[in-house]
Amino acid sequence: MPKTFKKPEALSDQKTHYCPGCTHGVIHRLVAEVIDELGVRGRTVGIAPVGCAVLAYNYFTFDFLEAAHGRAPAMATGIKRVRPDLIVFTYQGDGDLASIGMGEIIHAANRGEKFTTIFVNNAVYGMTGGQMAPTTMPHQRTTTSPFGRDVADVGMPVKMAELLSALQTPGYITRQTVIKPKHIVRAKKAIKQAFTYQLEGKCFSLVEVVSTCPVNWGMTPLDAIKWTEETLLPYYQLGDVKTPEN
Amino acid sequence: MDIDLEGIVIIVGNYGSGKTEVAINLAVHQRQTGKDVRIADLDLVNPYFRTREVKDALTERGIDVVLPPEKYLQADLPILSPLVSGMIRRPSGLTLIDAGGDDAGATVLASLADSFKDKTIQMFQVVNPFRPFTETIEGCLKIRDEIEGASKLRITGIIGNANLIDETTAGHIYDGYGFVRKLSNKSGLPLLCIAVAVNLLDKIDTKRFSCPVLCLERMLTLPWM
Amino acid sequence: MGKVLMKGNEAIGEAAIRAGCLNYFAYPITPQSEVAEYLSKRMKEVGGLFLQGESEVAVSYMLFGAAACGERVFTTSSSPGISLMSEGISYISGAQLPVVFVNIVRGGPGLGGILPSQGDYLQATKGGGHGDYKLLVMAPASVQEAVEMVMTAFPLAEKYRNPVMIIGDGLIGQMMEPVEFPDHLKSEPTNKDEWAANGMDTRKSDTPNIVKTLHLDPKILNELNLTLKAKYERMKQEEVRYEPYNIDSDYQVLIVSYGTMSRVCRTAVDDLKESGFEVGMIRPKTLFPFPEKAVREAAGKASCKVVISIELSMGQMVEDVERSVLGQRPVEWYGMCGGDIPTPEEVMDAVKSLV
Amino acid sequence: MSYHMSIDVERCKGCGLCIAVCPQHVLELSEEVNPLGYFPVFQARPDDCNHCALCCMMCPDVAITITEVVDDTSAQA
Repeated sequence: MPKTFKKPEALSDQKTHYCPGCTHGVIHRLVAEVIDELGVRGRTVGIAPVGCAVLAYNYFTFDFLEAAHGRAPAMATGIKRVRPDLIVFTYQGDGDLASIGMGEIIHAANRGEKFTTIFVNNAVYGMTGGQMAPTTMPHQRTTTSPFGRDVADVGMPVKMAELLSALQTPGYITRQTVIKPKHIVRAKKAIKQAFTYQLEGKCFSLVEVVSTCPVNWGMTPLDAIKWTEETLLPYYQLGDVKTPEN
Repeated sequence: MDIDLEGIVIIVGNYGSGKTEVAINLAVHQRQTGKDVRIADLDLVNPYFRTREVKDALTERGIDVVLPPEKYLQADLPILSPLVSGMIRRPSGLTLIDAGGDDAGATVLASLADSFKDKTIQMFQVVNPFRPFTETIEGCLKIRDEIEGASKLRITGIIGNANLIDETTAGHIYDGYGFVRKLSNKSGLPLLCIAVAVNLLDKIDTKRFSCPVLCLERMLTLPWM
Repeated sequence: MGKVLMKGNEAIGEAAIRAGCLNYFAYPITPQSEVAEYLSKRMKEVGGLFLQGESEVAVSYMLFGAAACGERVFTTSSSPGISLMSEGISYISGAQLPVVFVNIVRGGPGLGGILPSQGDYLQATKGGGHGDYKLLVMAPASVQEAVEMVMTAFPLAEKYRNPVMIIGDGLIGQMMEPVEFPDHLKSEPTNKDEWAANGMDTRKSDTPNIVKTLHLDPKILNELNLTLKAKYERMKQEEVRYEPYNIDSDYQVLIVSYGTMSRVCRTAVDDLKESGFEVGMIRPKTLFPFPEKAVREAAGKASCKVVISIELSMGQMVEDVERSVLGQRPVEWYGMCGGDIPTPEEVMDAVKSLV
Repeated sequence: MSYHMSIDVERCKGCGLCIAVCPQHVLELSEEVNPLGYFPVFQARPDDCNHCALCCMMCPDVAITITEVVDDTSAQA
């Protein structure tokens, strides 16, 4: 069925600084589409992380904060507690959320803060030059694991969605990806669900999006998608890990 | 009309009601009547202005002071001296226990329940109506409930301690007396005494009170005094 | 409302409420936990917010978030906690957010001890976190003054869009004094709609507000730092506060001392005066901006032979005193910082030994 | 009613993700460099496009849009 397609209003005209084939752009667009569809642009506050998305505030057309490394969930807590009427989301990468900001995200989720986290997991530190992340796969080479991740030395990659789901506080935790159109459709549905839970004041919500980093992985954009499918997705399985109902 | 205490006497109250100052002065007063007096510092929640700071002054007056071991005296740790349960199990003369403030400070008393078993215990709530949360009768009764809940013991009497420290006037003492009288009527708890700072005594007509007056000498002083 | 008897820590909490700040994020640490304990009850009564964060680091960013959307917010902590918050304080300063911090200082370095200290003077006045920033720092010497400073801190933080820190040593937090809460300390409306990320609908605008500290263009970052510098210079012009004591006498020694220590010094000055020995004192109420001119002029008095900085630290304030005295007189130091406070007699001996 | 697909040559980074998802094999990379220095994608076989919008959905740079064109013929139909 033919349809129209245009840039959502919540997305700005600015060209992004992301590398060719990096899926940050897709995820940005999905967030913007959801905000448009929910009609909440005028009361949304986004929080940019330290990481490749540090400049995210340039790419949206609503209020933004830029956080220190890993602290976005604490900032979101601060806003949401004093202005529960605002729609607040953090946009964080794997180094930011799963390493330096592990404490902040766990406690925010455990308190059941009513904001939404978009967690972009591409198994590597993108911004600082391709170093090992907590989510780097076993044997995956990075600039600080030149011989491949040695799990005997640094442990296994962290499955954040499952880890957060172990908390007893109700929440919506889901893992998605955006490597193919069918995934993009599901990811958008999940993001919309997450924001809807927030709008209803229901629970904390987190959408982990398994993403690509062609440049730091040393692959073409298409090879990166293939590698995601073959290597990341069997370990980082897609789907809802926790819903507030169970 | 005088204060006569014996057995186990616990002093409780909200933060800053003046429990410690009252407990110390009660110890001194009762010692002066010739009794054997022991006082235990059970304030595990507040690290400043505790009985331990006047240990020497009390020891000189022949009062036995039970404190955590010397090396932990300034520690930010909830250390309960094992001597406390011993002194409760074998009371002689007057055994005074200075608990910490609020229900939080009184909680430690519940842990001593085994020692308190089968003992007659008097527990007094110190009230200063010029402190937040005890400005109203309802506030005082709420704190009484909270302390009783936390300590698993019943409060048996009230000690009035109306003061604004150096700025206390005779008017404050009279107002404070009226307040604790009302509290006593409302709660059904007897009024043991009211405390009056020594320098105010000659400005006060003690005949206006139908309870004893505890003359309070400030012992927990500030470094510039 | 008449006077009430309050602990410094409680009075600080109450003062914030009276100043219209109904948002408080904190993490417990001795000797200031009573603020959190007090406010955990009081905020319920007044419909305000108290949230105990998971760490001081997190608390500092909760403050950032709340302040960034234009709400009044404050925290209290003690030395090791302030060290942890220093990361956030740098970001809050860089983002030019009005946040009030209270540091009930304890002994250090490291865990130190829980007794009074003034060992965080340099941390508060010269930085602590990274980058070129300054806090407006006030130091009360009584519970009443702590109340007034807290109530003044919010409008000041908003006037400058800069964090304000109140430094009280452990004794100020723990001691009880009668206080009353002035109601004249009302603040003016702020221009927060110009900068706060409070939601575009809130301010009926279609231009997003972005609160950030990242400025990759060196010219823009330099400009920001020049703006901050101009702000600090303006504080030096407009916000210096101090109290002179016995300054009309022909004093031979000038004491510079603040907070709890200054109260002991005051007793020493009185006692020395009785024995015919005149000593003057300048008590800084703002540590940044430091009362440079007042100290310089007092040191320059013909009768004055020597200036002494008396502190509960190993001479952290001395360099500010020296900078103010400009070499007119020798500058000495006396103090201790283990938790004990010098007695008036010890201060008298220290002062007398100078001449 | 008809639809018009347009590619913003200046936004395109030439990553080729759209080429891979197009079921009609409409798209190819251009030989000409755009102002960003990339070789942008173009519609090599525009007549084959059925406006399914999968390319738009896949594009990380919102470089592809499809708009509705109201023309007389569709109005008559």
